[in-house]
Amino acid sequence: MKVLIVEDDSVHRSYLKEAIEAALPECEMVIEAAHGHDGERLSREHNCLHLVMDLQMPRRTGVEAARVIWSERPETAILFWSNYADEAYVRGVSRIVPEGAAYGYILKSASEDRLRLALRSIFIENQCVIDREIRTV
Amino acid sequence: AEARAREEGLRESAQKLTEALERERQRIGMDLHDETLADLTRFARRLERLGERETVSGEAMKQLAGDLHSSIRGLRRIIDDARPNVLQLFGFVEGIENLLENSARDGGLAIATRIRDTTGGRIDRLGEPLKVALFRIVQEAVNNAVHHGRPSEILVELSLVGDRIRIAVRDNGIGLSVGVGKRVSGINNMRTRARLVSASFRIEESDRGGTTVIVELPAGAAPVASLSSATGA
Amino acid sequence: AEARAREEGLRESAQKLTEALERERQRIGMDLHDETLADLTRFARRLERLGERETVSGEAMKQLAGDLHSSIRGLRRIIDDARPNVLQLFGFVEGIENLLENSARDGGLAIATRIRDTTGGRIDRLGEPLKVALFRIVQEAVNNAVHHGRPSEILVELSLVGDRIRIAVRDNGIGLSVGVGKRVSGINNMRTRARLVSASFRIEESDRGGTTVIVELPAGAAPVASLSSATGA
Ligand SMILES: Nc1ncnc2c1ncn2[C@@H]1O[C@H](COP(=O)(O)OP(=O)(O)OP(=O)(O)O)[C@@H](O)[C@H]1O
Ligand SMILES: Nc1ncnc2c1ncn2[C@@H]1O[C@H](COP(=O)(O)OP(=O)(O)OP(=O)(O)O)[C@@H](O)[C@H]1O
Ligand SMILES: [K+]
Ligand SMILES: [Mg+2]
Ligand SMILES: [Mg+2]
Ligand SMILES: [Mg+2]
Repeated sequence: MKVLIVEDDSVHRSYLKEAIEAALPECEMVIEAAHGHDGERLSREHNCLHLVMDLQMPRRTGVEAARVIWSERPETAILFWSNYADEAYVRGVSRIVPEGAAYGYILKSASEDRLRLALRSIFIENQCVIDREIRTV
Repeated sequence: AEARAREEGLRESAQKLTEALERERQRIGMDLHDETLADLTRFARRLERLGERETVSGEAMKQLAGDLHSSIRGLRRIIDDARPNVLQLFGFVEGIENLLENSARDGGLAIATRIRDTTGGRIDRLGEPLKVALFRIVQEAVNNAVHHGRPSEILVELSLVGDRIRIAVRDNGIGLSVGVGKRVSGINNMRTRARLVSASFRIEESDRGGTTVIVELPAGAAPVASLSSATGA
Repeated sequence: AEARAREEGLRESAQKLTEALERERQRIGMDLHDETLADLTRFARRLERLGERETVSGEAMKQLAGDLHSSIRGLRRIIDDARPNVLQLFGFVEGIENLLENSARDGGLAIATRIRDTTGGRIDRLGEPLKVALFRIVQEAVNNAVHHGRPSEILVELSLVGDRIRIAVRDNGIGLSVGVGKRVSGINNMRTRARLVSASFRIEESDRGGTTVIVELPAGAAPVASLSSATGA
């Protein structure tokens, strides 16, 4: 398995990399991109079907990048990793998910345990996961 | 002479609007100061005090992390307020939905909210500054409905009427007649915002009761150029 | 027809100004998101990691407190930017002094700054919104001097000329002629702000080199009513 991290903050990137290596021993390769454009390109080049995607990034947002990636490879599983806790973000994301694709939404403030659990659920069990801290109406 | 009066009217109302925008910006500063900064300084003081001990228990650290998370939630709310982020990430309808949920929730009462879009996403093809201006108008209309109207329902309708986009915010509350006249700055600012983007603006009591705000503009409205790409004098 | 054109010009420039204000507000949201919120989430994570240990040393706590202080400093800067706090607490001259210190420091270069007030504090007797509008104009003029002028000195002069207050921001830098024409949004927005409060605005290259911005308004200018006390329709 290959996992692609798309996140502009390098501290967050290295934290994610560690978490992925710890949670997913079946992962042979972690690829990193610092913005949406590189994310699109690298997912294409590596034919990578497992992504962790930041929402807010300069140049190209995670939403724009996800739209493109899903239009090219609808089977891609994407775990959104975000600072925004409103339900509206999850709903916005759920509207661009192609039929059958696994997606998840987890807050950057989630504990390591929850992050690892989310990574396994979406990438190994192919299940959608939503952070329980998300504000619902 | 009439044209002069119109120009003077525009000058005054634009000035009022910029004052209101200035005040909103300052309110963000105030919230940050009174909430986030106050939280963080207290927090730093606690850390310093703990730093005087030889050792601190892991339990105490967990407690600290928990408290910090609640400041983080407060800060998120302030950030959401400063920028219409859902609008920008996902689109106009999503932004309005989010606004409706947040306002209805803050109002405390049970208000059903709905949005109906029959424009085929036309508004998302307008320029960003124009979209934001329209969003701010809807925001004030919804706030007014929640704060003054006591409605059981708020409906936002986006539709095409001929070659124009119509945005209507309808509530089924007590209607305008009761209170209007004392304060009108919110209404005046909606009207000014509309005028500045060359849209029409109307607020009226509907015949079945309740209040309706209607904004209309050409569906093909040229995207308002953003300043950062403005050129020439 | 001429009056119509003037009205249209005013509409357009007021729209540009509100766009710029909207963008400033959003920039605050962005800074908070990218700096403060990012800092705090990282910080919370460190606390959680430490929470997994039995005990943590007091030294580590001191380190944490130190790091938090640097986020707090960043947040203070964002807050200061959102509200001209010194202006409101102490007065116009103090607000400008503070602005000059901060901008000259941010510019990195050694720029001497001075303010000279021969109005006897007249500006502090103007209404708050008018004072803030004048402050924002000076702020942009000073920022331009620092960013574009490469001056060794910036001087802000507040004086009375007949029955008018004159505010002049002078730098002894490279002068306007070199760069102006490509981007002018900052200058246009200063001009619009002045127009909205019925002040005159001029920007010129001085004969001894450098750039001068001059704003004039009646010394007895009625305090611009604040919206919160506006009455009637
Ligand atoms: N949807 C509504 N239902 C009932 N009354 C309304 C509604 N919208 C406006 N009003 C009345 O019109 C008045 C003026 O509204 P406006 O938005 O101008 O001022 P405000 O909301 O009172 O204050 P602010 O300046 O904070 O907006 C309100 O005080 C209220 O009495
Ligand atoms: N004090 C000054 N000294 C030298 N050049 C100046 C000065 N003020 C303005 N300029 C020139 O005029 C141009 C326009 O200024 P203006 O404030 O409108 O735009 P800006 O500062 O480049 O961008 P912004 O929109 O961020 O303000 C500047 O780019 C610069 O070339
Ligand atoms: K984010
Ligand atoms: Mg980011
Ligand atoms: Mg109102
Ligand atoms: Mg400038």
